Amino acid sequence: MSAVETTPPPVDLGKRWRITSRMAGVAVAASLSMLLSGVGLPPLVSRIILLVGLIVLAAALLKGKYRKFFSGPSAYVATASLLLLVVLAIFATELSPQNPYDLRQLDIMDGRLPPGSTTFDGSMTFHLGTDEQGRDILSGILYGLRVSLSVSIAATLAAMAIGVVVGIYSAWAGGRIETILMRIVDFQLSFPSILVALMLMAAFGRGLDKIVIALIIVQWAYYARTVRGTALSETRKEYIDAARGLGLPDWRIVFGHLLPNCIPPLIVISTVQVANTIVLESSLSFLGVGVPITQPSLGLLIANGYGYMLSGQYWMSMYPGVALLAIVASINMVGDRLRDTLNPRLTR
Amino acid sequence: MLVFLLRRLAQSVFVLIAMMIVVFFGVYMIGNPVDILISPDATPLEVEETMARFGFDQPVHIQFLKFIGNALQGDLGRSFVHGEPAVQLILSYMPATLELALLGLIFSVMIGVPLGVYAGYKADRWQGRAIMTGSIFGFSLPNFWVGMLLILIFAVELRWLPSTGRGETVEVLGMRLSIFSADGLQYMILPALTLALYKASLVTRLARAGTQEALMQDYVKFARAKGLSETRILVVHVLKNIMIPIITVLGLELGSMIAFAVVTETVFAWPGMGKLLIDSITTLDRPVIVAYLMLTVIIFIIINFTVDVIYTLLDPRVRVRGEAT
Amino acid sequence: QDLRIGFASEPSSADPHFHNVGPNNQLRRNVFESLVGTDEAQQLTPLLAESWEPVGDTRWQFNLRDDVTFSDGSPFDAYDVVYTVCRIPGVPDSPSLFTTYTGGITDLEVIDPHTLIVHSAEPYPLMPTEFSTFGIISARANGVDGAAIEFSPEGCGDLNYPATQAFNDGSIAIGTGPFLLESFRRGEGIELVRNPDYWGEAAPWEKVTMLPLTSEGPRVAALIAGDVDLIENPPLQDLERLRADDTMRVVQGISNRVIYIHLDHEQEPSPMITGTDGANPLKDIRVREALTIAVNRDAIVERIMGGVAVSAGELLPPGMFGAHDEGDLPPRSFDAERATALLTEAGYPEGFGITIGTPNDRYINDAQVAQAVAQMWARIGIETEIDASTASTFFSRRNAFEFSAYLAGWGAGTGEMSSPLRALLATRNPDLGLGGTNRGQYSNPEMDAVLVEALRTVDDTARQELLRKASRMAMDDYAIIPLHYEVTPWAMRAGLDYTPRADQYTLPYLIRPVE
Amino acid sequence: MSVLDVRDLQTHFFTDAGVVKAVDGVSFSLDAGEVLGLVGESGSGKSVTGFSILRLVDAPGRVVGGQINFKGQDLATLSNREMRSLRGNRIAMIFQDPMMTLNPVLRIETQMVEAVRAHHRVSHAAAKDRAIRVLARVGIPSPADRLAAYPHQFSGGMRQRVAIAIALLNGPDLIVADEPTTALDVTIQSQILAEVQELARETGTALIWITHDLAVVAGLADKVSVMYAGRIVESGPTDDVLTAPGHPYTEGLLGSIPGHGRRGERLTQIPGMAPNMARLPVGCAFAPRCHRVDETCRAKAPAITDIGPKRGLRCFHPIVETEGAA
Amino acid sequence: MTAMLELNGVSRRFEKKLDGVERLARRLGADLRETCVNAVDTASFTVARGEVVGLVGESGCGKSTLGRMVAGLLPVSDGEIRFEGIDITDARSARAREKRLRIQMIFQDPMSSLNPRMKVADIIGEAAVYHGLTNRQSVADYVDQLLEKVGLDRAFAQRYPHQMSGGQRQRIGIARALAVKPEFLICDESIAALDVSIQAQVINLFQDLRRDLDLTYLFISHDLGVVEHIADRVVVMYLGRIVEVAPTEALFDGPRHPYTQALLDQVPRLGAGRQVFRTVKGEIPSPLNPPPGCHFHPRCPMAGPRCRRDVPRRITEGDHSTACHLHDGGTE
Ligand SMILES: Nc1ncnc2c1ncn2[C@@H]1O[C@H](COP(=O)(O)OP(=O)(O)OP(=O)(O)O)[C@@H](O)[C@H]1O
Ligand SMILES: Nc1ncnc2c1ncn2[C@@H]1O[C@H](COP(=O)(O)OP(=O)(O)OP(=O)(O)O)[C@@H](O)[C@H]1O
Ligand SMILES: [Mg+2]
Ligand SMILES: [Mg+2]
Repeated sequence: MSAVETTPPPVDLGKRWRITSRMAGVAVAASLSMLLSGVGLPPLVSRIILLVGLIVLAAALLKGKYRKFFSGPSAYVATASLLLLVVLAIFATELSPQNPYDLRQLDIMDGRLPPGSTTFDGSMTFHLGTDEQGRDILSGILYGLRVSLSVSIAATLAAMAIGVVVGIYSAWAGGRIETILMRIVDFQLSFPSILVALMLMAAFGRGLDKIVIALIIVQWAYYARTVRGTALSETRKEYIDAARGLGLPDWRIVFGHLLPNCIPPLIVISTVQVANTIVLESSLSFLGVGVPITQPSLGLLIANGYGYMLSGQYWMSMYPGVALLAIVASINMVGDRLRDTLNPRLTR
Repeated sequence: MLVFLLRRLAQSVFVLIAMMIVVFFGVYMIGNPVDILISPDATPLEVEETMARFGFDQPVHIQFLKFIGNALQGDLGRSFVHGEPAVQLILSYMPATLELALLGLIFSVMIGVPLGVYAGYKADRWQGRAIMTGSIFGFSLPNFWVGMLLILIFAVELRWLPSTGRGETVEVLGMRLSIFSADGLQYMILPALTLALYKASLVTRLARAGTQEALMQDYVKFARAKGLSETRILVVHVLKNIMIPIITVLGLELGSMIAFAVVTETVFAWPGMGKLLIDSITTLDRPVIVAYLMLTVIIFIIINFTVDVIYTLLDPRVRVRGEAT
Repeated sequence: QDLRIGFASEPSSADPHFHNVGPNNQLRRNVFESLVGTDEAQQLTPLLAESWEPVGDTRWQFNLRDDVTFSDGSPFDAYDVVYTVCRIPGVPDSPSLFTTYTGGITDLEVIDPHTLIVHSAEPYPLMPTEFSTFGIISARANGVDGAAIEFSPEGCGDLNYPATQAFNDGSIAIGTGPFLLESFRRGEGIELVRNPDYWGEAAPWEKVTMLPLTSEGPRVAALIAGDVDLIENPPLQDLERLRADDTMRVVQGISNRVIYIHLDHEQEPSPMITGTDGANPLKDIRVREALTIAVNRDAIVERIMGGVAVSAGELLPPGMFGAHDEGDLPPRSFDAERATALLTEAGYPEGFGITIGTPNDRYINDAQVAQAVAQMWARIGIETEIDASTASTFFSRRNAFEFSAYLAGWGAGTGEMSSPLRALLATRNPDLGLGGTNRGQYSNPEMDAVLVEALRTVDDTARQELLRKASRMAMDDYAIIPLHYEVTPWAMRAGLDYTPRADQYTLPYLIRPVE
Repeated sequence: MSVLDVRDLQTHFFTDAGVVKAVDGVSFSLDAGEVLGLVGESGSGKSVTGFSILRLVDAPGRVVGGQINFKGQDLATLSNREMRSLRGNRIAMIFQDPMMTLNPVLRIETQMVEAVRAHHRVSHAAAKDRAIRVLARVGIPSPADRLAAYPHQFSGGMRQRVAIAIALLNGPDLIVADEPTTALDVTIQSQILAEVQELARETGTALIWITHDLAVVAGLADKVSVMYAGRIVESGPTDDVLTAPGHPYTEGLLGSIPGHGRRGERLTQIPGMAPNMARLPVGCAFAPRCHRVDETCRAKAPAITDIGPKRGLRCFHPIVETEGAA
Repeated sequence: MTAMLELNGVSRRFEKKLDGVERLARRLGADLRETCVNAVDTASFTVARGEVVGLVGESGCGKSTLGRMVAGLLPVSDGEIRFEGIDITDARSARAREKRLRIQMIFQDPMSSLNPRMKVADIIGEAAVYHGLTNRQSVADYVDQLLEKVGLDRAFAQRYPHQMSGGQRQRIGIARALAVKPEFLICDESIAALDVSIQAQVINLFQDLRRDLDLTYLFISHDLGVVEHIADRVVVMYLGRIVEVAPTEALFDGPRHPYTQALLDQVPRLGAGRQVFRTVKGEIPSPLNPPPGCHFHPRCPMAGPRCRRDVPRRITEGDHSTACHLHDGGTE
């Protein structure tokens, strides 16, 4: 036996951990969908559940590998800033001085104020200035973070789900079905995501739900291909043969044996993909086909303020830009650490 | 090789046909071009006449059949806006985009590979970590933002480089290119850098991963056991091995670079296909949109093909198998 | 002396008759002159025609200059006009023909080479205006003997016409204008050189390069960086900085374009209106008045438009033909309290929900303006959403009547009130060419009658009165919500000057060097 | 004078899970033309010993103690540059997996010529000549043509021959061969073994043959060292050690090899499994699996004792009782 | 002794057919052939109840393919496989499926043959529950018994595969197979990946199980020593064909086929002292285009013209059968 193990060590959970993390997963999914459905804000409680759920999941993922994960200062910085940004996004309602999505709370007379200004009546200070609608940039960033994050997480999860199904199915079924599915995947992949999304958004019109759909469409194929790759190499492993030899039915082998082994490699990919999705969403919003203009995401905030960069009203675009950079970079950094932590090939 | 060619051809035909269908109906869903094209002063009657002139009065499937019929003869229609054959129009814009993407690619390799190899070599040292952190920022920065910042810094504040436009062009092989004139090159630097930044980070990471992986391989150890210098090991043994995946990825990325040129070209007013596409989307110039997408796909196919060939040339394992078949 | 100009949009062709659209028309004025010119305020001025006058009810006589030659040296005469009008309906693949302007011509009668009589079926007061919209090309240069042409609105027989492509590659770009087309490179720029034999005052520039810099930021950056000498439409937010800069000059002038919100007067239930049980509240004049006075135009002008706009009380700014004089029909003043009261009176004390459709890349700060209006409406209790999309999508949806309220703009091409009234508010009637852009389906037969009468009145004074009357009728009915008139700015390096134009054109031969 | 003299070599890996003492006090020496068999089970530190000699231990591993005298020079004192000029020149190494040791994207010619030119200022042509000669010697038919080939065009056995040829290129004084035949089929293995045997005889090159297969050692090596958990537990002339093992581990190992006429019998089995190298017991590392264990063994690690001519043993309770054993 | 398992002319070909594109290319003149590997070529032998049959041969000679066909993991191209008299060639029939469960396989790589994400208890218990050999309530006990049988502590039930050593994993693999109460075990290189000392443990385990559970084995290995130790009869394969079948002692004392002789000759042996290694010339030919006639003839020191021409038949003398022209009328 070689010193380097070839299979990734599984996420090793005690029974209690497993149950907790499953519950956390359900909680996260539920709260996320509530967040996304956009009908009002989910109550504080459920958002707290979401946060706790996320932390539990993360802890479960890293159980026993904290030391390795937190090697070097960048891991601390990235985790801390990610955590901070996520908390800010989740509790945007409570934390932001203004609801930037509520037009009644905006007053164009407060428009384009530099950081530190106060409202007409002095009731509120705009720490990061305002945009031309009188929208508090700080509040805009907090809400925008939430939009950017939830849109990209939702799109990533859904795309991953579709990709997993298609990927596993084609790897398992083989033959013609596989060929056809993979051709479709190739086709989708040969088309740059930004163009597809651009066309889709032009056709659909704006809207949170629409951008999520567009982002799903541009991403699913990527997962499908990755999963198929993993599934193919997993089906070649002898434990699948063993299961067949034991007379287990196909569905049981696929769901009980194959599936659980195909998903973990996706965790790292999907982290990075969330970051990419945020950037893609912001590019789309920047090009004017993203989220609704009254509910700006970070990208839209940047786009709106973009025209003011040269004129010295840098804050409208600069601060959202910094926030975007921070969230994307910290997700990427955490993803990087995750990869290094979970990748068995670098294990020593 | 023949099989490979034929297979590629078959796949390409499939992709093209699928693309035609998807694109036609996709584009068809977006608005009515006449609403944009016609002068606001025009009377409803004139609107109708214009619709008829472009054939919009016919049912979708008839339009589609016509489109397919023409497309099979290589005619993707005339631009509504410019009145020129769409393909010709795009071809006239294409050199600008291609040279930009190419320079971007060169930048990203020039920046990415050395950094990546070095980072891989010093993976556990601060140098390696610093490069990796830098690369994360590299690909976390949105394209449009970078472009604007570069303009602000290099064109407006420092005035080192021109901000937008194309500059002097030289006619080479019937294409007018900037890359061969000093003036033109100046104009290209900022947009190419913007375009290259993301890819450079990607290449850095790929090169680092590849280097790390390669350094763990027995053949590197064996090369060391032969008494080779570290430089030779990195430059010959490691580099040649990692160039294979890098070239593959980069080739594919060249495609997405051409696509992402949409954003960059908008920011830098670079007269390439991407800008033409955005303009065509705003004016709903359907034939141009369709032709753009079709041509992009063809470029993709050509790029993929070239990548495969290069891959074959680089990787003897594939090359020899290719000879055998 | 060279001049480099950064343009906000790019002409699609150098063919003067290919596409009736602003950028193309702007370019063609440099190379292909029309019979009649327009000045900064869109008043008609002599150009290739020295003078014109109505001859009876349905005829106009144009007296042409006799000292004009085309750039290939051939003389200009009335046959060239006939040839040009003949070519216009048949330009292949044109997305938008100039027949809009020539459609009313029933016959062209050449009295002598420099006298032309234009016939129409009905009284046609706008005929001279129509002759300011298209450029004249040479018959001779295209190998056609002008005198032999038999004019007919249906077609002039088998004549040789230049191909659009021939204009683009410069081979047949032969006009009478102050500039010659040197090169036309899509995306990269257009080069013009001075016409050495121009009949009028020679252009002040040896060579002009027109660069398409369609995004705002880069455009202004290019000016600041010194890459161009003048730009059109500098972004409003940069004006302050440019003004403060000694090396820059900014000029601005009111344009003929009004930004308005059109309301759905027809559909029931109206799309995207909520909280009214299917009723269309916009049919109620009290609601329309409430919506109109709930908007604080001055705030929008000051905050969103950076002061570079003028609050609007009707559809054409004061001073233009058919518009009221300053102060006669002022913008409705902002009165949120009264607006709330009106809503209650109309039976909507709780307000209702509405969505404003708006393009986000068509007019200056279009989506921002819509948002500001939404804010203001929200304050009187009307829950307002914004549906912003790119112009192409927006116009198609608007034309499919998908909005109950939408923001758009109208530039009066002819420079008179008939233009917006006819397009936006006249009852839709395709046969008469009325209400083409009346996507709120407003209908007011009394106003229609006044308007139609005005359209047939050749006498200017009478027509102006009729137009004013029609406009006041519509405004009193709160048929549409005018927001503001766009003011067009130009920014240039110090040392240049340009007189702002209502038609928003940037014409290189009018750009002057100053000390 | 011996070619190689390793004294108390210690190579440790400083991992997240703790310090792995992969090699912990290994000593042996080797004369010219001698073949030393280094045997032991997986993870016992054989390869690391080999790499330590060439100073090629990967991070996080480090040689932390002991001396490696190569022809009178302590390798630890050499600069990196000097060490490099020894590698592949005076000391060569062959690896286990012939699929992995040759760079897949470089021609055999490149890989051989660079090995010559790294150490000798000769022309490409001269280097190539030498390569052809050496390839012929390891039994590669028509070597001149094969030089242009890539590794994957060779079979496993052929590749291993190429690797051996590369090791022989500069006529080294010492070759460290790390399980070079383990991945090969029986018939191919015996071809290689025959080749190596002949070469060693002809050239006088000293050879360290690392393997876990006692049978191979029996047929090939002059002397053998048995490793367990980073230490040599027994060493001596091959025949002596294999016929009369002194250490219970050696005895167990021999007993657990099936098939010399003991058909169907139960094999002697060493209970338990190989120890975790990061958490070795205090005393004798083999104590937990040893049937002769007592308190002493658990308390304290035994030292190497000489138990006869050239025979060393690291055990408190050797099987063959000898005078002077502790 | 009635045969428990009977193979009659079982073959397995791996064909790579040309697809449409390739056929087109061939028509255009490309040098393309359908490739066909005869991984197993008309193999016939029997295994009696309670017997251990060793299957030896060099890498790529088709041992695993044969084993996998018997285990029902690979369809058979030709021939038939009977188990206790019942034709189980077609794995889909209900009868065959039931019988198949009696045949279990132990794999080579103890890591990849265990699902890394399942706990030992589930790995062992799953199939037993599914087939109703035990139920959810008592499965824990069932697993504990099996663990005990393979010599592991019951605490292992709660572990994951990566928390165990190679030998322990291999025991789990064995326990998993035993869970469905098999009568016939196919061990495909089941000990090759283990250390010598652990190998011995597992070999002993196999023998204990054979005795306790009355198991029959097909024991695939390339290690002659192991086969000699454990098997009653040995089947020798070369390049897809069976070249010799004989009782172990007979085979090791008097190998008849030149290949078997060479093989036995070349195995390094303990106790033989310093050996001078002798070699068979040449390499193992590619199974893609095997030599005509007797596959071994290019490497055979005794090959004659006939060997190049004719495929040798298997000639049985007593319980020793050989496929070699030397034993069938000479090589001329
Ligand atoms: N890079 C490394 N990091 C951490 N530990 C290592 C590393 N390389 C080797 N080791 C440890 O050093 C010990 C000795 O390893 P070595 O490779 O020398 O064993 P070996 O005897 O050659 O085994 P095999 O027969 O499997 O090749 C092992 O326990 C291994 O875990
Ligand atoms: N799925 C497959 N497709 C094509 N060829 C195959 C396939 N499986 C096996 N073969 C070929 O069949 C032959 C026999 O393979 P098999 O795995 O049975 O050999 P083996 O004797 O078990 O070898 P080893 O000792 O290496 O395990 C080989 O040449 C192999 O290349
Ligand atoms: Mg080793
Ligand atoms: Mg096998």
